[in-house]
Amino acid sequence: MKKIFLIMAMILLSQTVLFASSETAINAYAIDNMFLFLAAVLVLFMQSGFAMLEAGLNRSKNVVNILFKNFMDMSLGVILYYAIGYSLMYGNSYLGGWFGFAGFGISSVPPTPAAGALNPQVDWLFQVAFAATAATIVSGSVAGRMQFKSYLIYSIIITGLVYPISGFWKWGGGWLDALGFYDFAGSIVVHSVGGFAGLAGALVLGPRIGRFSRNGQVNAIPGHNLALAALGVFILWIGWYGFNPGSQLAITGADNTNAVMLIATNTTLAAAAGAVFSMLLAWSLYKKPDLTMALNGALAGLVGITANCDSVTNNEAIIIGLVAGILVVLGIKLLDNLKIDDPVGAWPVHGLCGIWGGIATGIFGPYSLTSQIIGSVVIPIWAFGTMYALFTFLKSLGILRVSEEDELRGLDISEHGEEAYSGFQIFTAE
Amino acid sequence: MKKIFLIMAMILLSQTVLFASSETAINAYAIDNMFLFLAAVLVLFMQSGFAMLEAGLNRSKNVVNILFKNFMDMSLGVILYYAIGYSLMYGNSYLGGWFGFAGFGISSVPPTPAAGALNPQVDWLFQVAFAATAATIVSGSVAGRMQFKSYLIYSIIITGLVYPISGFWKWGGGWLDALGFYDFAGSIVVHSVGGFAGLAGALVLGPRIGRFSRNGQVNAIPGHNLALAALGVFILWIGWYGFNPGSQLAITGADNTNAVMLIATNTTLAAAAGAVFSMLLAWSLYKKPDLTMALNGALAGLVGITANCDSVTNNEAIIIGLVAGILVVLGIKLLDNLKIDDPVGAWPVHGLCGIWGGIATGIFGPYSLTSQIIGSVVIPIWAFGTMYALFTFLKSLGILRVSEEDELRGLDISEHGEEAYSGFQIFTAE
Amino acid sequence: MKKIFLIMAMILLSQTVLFASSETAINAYAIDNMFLFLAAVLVLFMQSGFAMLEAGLNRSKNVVNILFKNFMDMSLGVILYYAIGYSLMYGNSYLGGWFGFAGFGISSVPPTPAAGALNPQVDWLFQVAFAATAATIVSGSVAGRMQFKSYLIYSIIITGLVYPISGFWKWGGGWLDALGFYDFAGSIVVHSVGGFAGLAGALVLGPRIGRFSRNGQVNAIPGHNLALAALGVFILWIGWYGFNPGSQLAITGADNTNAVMLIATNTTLAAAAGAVFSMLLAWSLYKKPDLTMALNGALAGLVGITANCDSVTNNEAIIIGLVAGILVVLGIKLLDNLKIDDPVGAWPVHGLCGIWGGIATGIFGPYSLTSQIIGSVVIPIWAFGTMYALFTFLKSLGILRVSEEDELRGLDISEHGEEAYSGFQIFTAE
Amino acid sequence: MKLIIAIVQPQELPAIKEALLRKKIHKFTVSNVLGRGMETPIHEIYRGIAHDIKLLKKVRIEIAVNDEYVDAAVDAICSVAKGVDEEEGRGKIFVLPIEQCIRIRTGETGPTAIG
Amino acid sequence: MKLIIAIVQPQELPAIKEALLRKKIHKFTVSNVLGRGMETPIHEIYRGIAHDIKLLKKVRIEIAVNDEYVDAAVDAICSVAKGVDEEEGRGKIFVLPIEQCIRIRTGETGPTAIG
Amino acid sequence: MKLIIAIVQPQELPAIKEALLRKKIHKFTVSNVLGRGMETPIHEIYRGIAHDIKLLKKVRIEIAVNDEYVDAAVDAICSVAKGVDEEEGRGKIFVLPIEQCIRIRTGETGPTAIG
Ligand SMILES: Nc1ncnc2c1ncn2[C@@H]1O[C@H](COP(=O)(O)OP(=O)(O)O)[C@@H](O)[C@H]1O
Ligand SMILES: Nc1ncnc2c1ncn2[C@@H]1O[C@H](COP(=O)(O)OP(=O)(O)O)[C@@H](O)[C@H]1O
Ligand SMILES: Nc1ncnc2c1ncn2[C@@H]1O[C@H](COP(=O)(O)OP(=O)(O)O)[C@@H](O)[C@H]1O
Repeated sequence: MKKIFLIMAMILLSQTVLFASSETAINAYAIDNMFLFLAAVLVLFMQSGFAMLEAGLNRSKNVVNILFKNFMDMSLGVILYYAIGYSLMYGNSYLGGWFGFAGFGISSVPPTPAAGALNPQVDWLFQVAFAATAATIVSGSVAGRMQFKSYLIYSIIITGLVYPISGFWKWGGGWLDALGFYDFAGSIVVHSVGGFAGLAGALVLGPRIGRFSRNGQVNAIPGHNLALAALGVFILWIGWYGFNPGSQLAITGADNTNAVMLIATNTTLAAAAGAVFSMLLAWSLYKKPDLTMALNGALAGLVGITANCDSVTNNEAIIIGLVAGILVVLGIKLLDNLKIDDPVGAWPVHGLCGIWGGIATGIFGPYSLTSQIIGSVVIPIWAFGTMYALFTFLKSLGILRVSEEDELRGLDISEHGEEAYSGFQIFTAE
Repeated sequence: MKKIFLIMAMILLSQTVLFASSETAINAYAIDNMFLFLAAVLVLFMQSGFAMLEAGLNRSKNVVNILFKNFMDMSLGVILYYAIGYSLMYGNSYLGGWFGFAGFGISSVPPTPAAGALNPQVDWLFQVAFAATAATIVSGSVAGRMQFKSYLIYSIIITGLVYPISGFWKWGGGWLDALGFYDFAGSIVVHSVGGFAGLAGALVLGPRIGRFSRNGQVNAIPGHNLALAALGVFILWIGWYGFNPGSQLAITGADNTNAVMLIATNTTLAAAAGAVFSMLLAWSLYKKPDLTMALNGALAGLVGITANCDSVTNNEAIIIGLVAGILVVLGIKLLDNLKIDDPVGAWPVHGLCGIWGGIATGIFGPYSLTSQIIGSVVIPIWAFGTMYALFTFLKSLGILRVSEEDELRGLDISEHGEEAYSGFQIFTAE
Repeated sequence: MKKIFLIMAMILLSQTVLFASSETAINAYAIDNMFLFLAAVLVLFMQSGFAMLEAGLNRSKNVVNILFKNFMDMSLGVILYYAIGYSLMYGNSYLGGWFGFAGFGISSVPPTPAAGALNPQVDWLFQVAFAATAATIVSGSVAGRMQFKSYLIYSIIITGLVYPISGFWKWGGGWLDALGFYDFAGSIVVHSVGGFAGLAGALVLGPRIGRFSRNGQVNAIPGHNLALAALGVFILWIGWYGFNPGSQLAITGADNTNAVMLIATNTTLAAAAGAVFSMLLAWSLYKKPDLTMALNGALAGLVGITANCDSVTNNEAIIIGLVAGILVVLGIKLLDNLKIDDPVGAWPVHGLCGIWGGIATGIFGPYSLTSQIIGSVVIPIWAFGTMYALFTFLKSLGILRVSEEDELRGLDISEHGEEAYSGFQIFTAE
Repeated sequence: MKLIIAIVQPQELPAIKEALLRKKIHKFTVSNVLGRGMETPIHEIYRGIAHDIKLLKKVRIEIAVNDEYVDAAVDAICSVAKGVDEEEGRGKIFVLPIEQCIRIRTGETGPTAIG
Repeated sequence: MKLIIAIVQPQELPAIKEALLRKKIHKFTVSNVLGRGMETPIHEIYRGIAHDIKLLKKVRIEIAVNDEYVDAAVDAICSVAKGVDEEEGRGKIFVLPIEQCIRIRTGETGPTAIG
Repeated sequence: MKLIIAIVQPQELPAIKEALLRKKIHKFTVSNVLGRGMETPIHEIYRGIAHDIKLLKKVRIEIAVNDEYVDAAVDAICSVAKGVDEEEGRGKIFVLPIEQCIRIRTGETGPTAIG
């Protein structure tokens, strides 16, 4: 009797224990998925940051056009990445890790609840926010002169094909991953793709009218609203707390928790160092502290730390940000010297500092510098090459660039028949 | 001896187990309440989205007025919903489920900590954010011509009485709930209430001067700052990740976790589909891609998916968004044809697509189409009817609309003696 | 045999139990650190709120300058608070609790995972956001006339030295803490420090040209963009959900969960009451509802509730906000009467209502009124005194204020050679 | 040839444009100005400080016409811009002599270049 | 009747307004213009590119007066707008003949309509 | 002394400035105006409602010159502002007499004050 009682008690007890244990797993499942969900929301918020930054750094006559491009990068991006992109990026590996595929849409089968198990719905949400980021970086580089419909074609192709394919190479478990290349949150996989696609666009399109005089002089085309531009950078900085910490993909388990916190602080330190040192360099070069340089410097620091925020110390994060802040100032100068017109500095920020982030991972982190260099060269080449081809093709169709008259009048009127600041008196001449 | 030892050990052990189990419950309590708290913050953030959107879509001479109305919807809404609204909405049922009441203020007695148990303080916070949303939708419809003090009276009445009463019918467990009507996060309970209250306002007030010419011509009164308008929509989209996912009210437990993630993705897909398809329809109708239409399209998709985001598939979410995107373009046209002046399109977005959301829940979800139709008709009628009466009453007192001179000069100067853009040269004529 | 079996089973079982228990602790660790991380992100978001508010309330010719100052408060603040500030504020106590120190940088040693245990990385992140807040409050008070490089010196000193030292007195466990002074989230420790430092700046700098006529007349210098100003306040309100609830520093454990929810609701109620009652008072005094007063009123309510949001009831929160809303209107009047030019009202909002918050904690909360008064007097004196000395020193070096010509032309051109609204036609005269 | 400069209330511009068109005057140039005349100033309040805006928003219309059109133009403007009640601040019209007029596109000069 | 067009530095407008009022000249029209004269250009830098703003912000004041007021108006403007140091860019005054002046409100014409 | 008022297309301003400088005309004043002439209106759509913007953005250049410079100034403007194709909307130039000119800085008057 007593033994039976004891045994029954023990069975009951062990079930309670198991129950408690699985309840703990269920809690962990809730936490991790909530964490990724909130991170995705923060990354999606970056879209408004890009929109404000790029709008602010361009002329008022092109504001509707830029906002619209950003908005469509997000909207079309969602549709395309849902239909095909996600599957290409995280599908089964084919062709020796150069290509992935896993059907259309998103799985609706939730995993067994456990710490670190991610519901595919939220995983997609997080990933689509990254895809939209890569796409929208370009809108700044091609601002003020590209036809809207061509931009939509570009946007569809980058989120549906180009970004997912190179994304697969690393994050989908493709050949670059096998090679030991490391890119924690996407200095290379996301930012350099956007930055180099933008460079291709800027090159194929050519500069805006008046940006470079025939006599070789470089002219400024100042942004029309630096309050919006600053707001954009503040928002991007905030959104990066989803971008980098979220890329840990889980927060339960002490290692994950600690990693997320380190990542958040490293991200902050790199951004601040980028802002401060790009300000100082520009100040010493041009004798005045230039807000737009400091803003770009913060972004440069953020891009630089993205690949390695989980694998460097706080002091190294400051160094990485500092170098990025200097690189971005030099990169802007370089483009001017090469007579390439990148209105918002997308290449210096995302392209150049993206590569710096990839290589810094090899310098400061525990990763092979060789693999880092390979990845940091191959992916930019892929993005640049495919996009150069696409822009050239669109150009050959005659639908890439607007007419000179339309450009002078502004894309808002010529492409959309809608002005951003109706009623405001805006200098049409200077 | 040994048995006693064994039994004592087992008692100890079982207490540890219970302790572990209750610790798990305490964790779950923390998670769920934190989840709702963060969702409430996101929904409150929507207030700034509405403010920016509505300000941006109106003339610069009315910006202070609109911002002030939105700000007071939030501030007065908090006070009123605290004093009385919350109690009316979630009180004990009277009059056969047509009316609820539970005293004044918010309970400060926390529940027994457990998964899904909500502290009344955070429950109120989440709910008040919804009330403020319903209220602030109207400010766009009545923009540019309503007296500020009348608007405050309206705002007090909608958050203190009208919204809570119909809210009770469904979410407080009233008669519509008993009928089987389903509205997950408020396509009907929140958005259609705002949209139809706004329609009542637009009708009783009449159009702004110059909106419709005597010869029947429809004139555009373009928004003064589309950058702000776009920012507003980006923020609203982000805020919706509190609105819809938060309405699950809990995230622990695998079912809740999975539901939240599905909801977030469906919300995203519907918004994107709404944006893309309203752009395409407007493009084909008017030959130019119109940014404000695409922005409204995204909101339309968000409103449409609100009632059913937990009960449809990803593909259905896209369809719901797509239809909403088309409806909003047609709804704007319809109002123009009927010579109703709704400056920001609050009725097409929140009223019409709110109803679409309610009915789509019956079409795609597992809910009775009849109940859905009843609910989707009765609540809009309630909001429209009570508000039409209120606006008519205010009109009879002669305090509804500003004088013609004040309207031409702009409400900022006439009502507030304060201009939004001091120093900017603004075209006073076109 | 059986007994051995039983005992072994029990050992296994107990290990499972311990394991479950420690898994629960690990979950709690994840939750609490995630909570603080998200709170830190919300507080950092406040930086953009300050930037928009202060930019909006000043003339367009000083916008770049203000944005830049805010941006550097954040960037330099991060670097300085990393290098030295954090250690001064949360170090070991010296000199009888008047001074703390703990080396440079942040510890990278994570704690044993448990509920309430905080990773030092995230603790720093949360704290640095507060330091940047204190610093950036001042930028509004000194707007329109201070040299940029002097501002950077100020910014370095407040985040590196002044704020951490008085912060240590209370939050680092120094002498004010020992005295029983209570300041939950920083009405005194953060806001009054910023507000009184700003007052010192405004006094030493003197008013902007034209603010007070020689005949004693007070002139308005209206803000150039009230849409931005309103956006700023909306963002600040949202950010305060990190500031106050986050200061609980943990959310797991029913007491913490309940406290966070109460804090969030009290914060909301005080903000709303501040907005409504400052609007009403200004309306009755000046016959028109003034948006900027209502905006300041909400901030006043938020500042007032910051010290005591965890220790008062909902109704008391409304009273605290109401009083703050009245104080801010009177404080603005007072400064005008004293001919002190505080362009954004930083002292009435953060200084005066900060003190009100500190004292209200003694009136409504369970804390000694005497201790509250001591703390609420000593810390403002510290901030005012040190900063008055610093500004006077900078003045004696001749680098405090820009030349009259530069001020008239605007700091954007004279200090940065960059205009915020390139292309917009702005009235250079009125 | 005369240059007619009319300074009017902004809200009257649409009606004036129509009135001019009815008189077959199709070409003119408009700019935004601030005017100080007899009109009551706008009373504004910013953070508790009252201040009067005495330079009020006006619209300035420049119309170059041949001599025989002067009266028609002046009448057209006066008829609509004078308002119903005789409130102050309705504005002024100044007529200045033009010595020469050139159509940039063709180089045409004199009276035929004006329209 | 004469039309006085003065182009001055923006920051001097308040003083000029007062000086005019002291001379009993109460009515004028102001607009924002960009001027190019002898003044040193503003040197701006945007993202590392120096550019000079040579069209500087000025204010244009139009005052229609009867002949006997011309000197008073010109003196009033010159007295305050000339600045202390003889810096360049203080501006110009042009006096043009007006042939006719009409007060829109009343239809009044000629010298009595101007004030 | 003459006052040359030229109303031109905004995008031509840089070229006009250069052309004037080449003719040694260094001083002028520029403002933004809206013009209605023969040019095709801009067609805009806002939320499904088509509306034509008929008042198009133009730039107004005022140049006060001594009589012997009038032709040079007019030629300079015409040469660049007339555009390649003879499209409508290229603008007009009006020449008005100036009776007096004063340099505010020095009080100098007459022809020498103008430049
Ligand atoms: N003598 C003047 N010189 C220049 N502008 C004038 C003059 N008189 C009137 N104005 C312009 O006309 C506007 C209206 O003039 P006002 O005298 O108020 O009208 P009214 O004659 O109807 O009272 C003024 O705001 C100003 O811009
Ligand atoms: N001949 C002119 N025609 C038109 N505007 C002129 C002329 N001369 C001067 N101005 C205007 O006056 C402003 C100041 O002229 P400037 O010659 O620099 O002054 P100063 O004579 O004191 O050196 C110029 O920016 C321009 O707007
Ligand atoms: N008679 C006029 N009076 C005032 N402004 C005129 C006149 N004629 C032309 N303009 C200005 O010149 C601009 C161009 O004139 P338009 O007649 O279209 O040029 P074009 O002669 O080349 O066809 C107009 O938009 C208007 O601003």
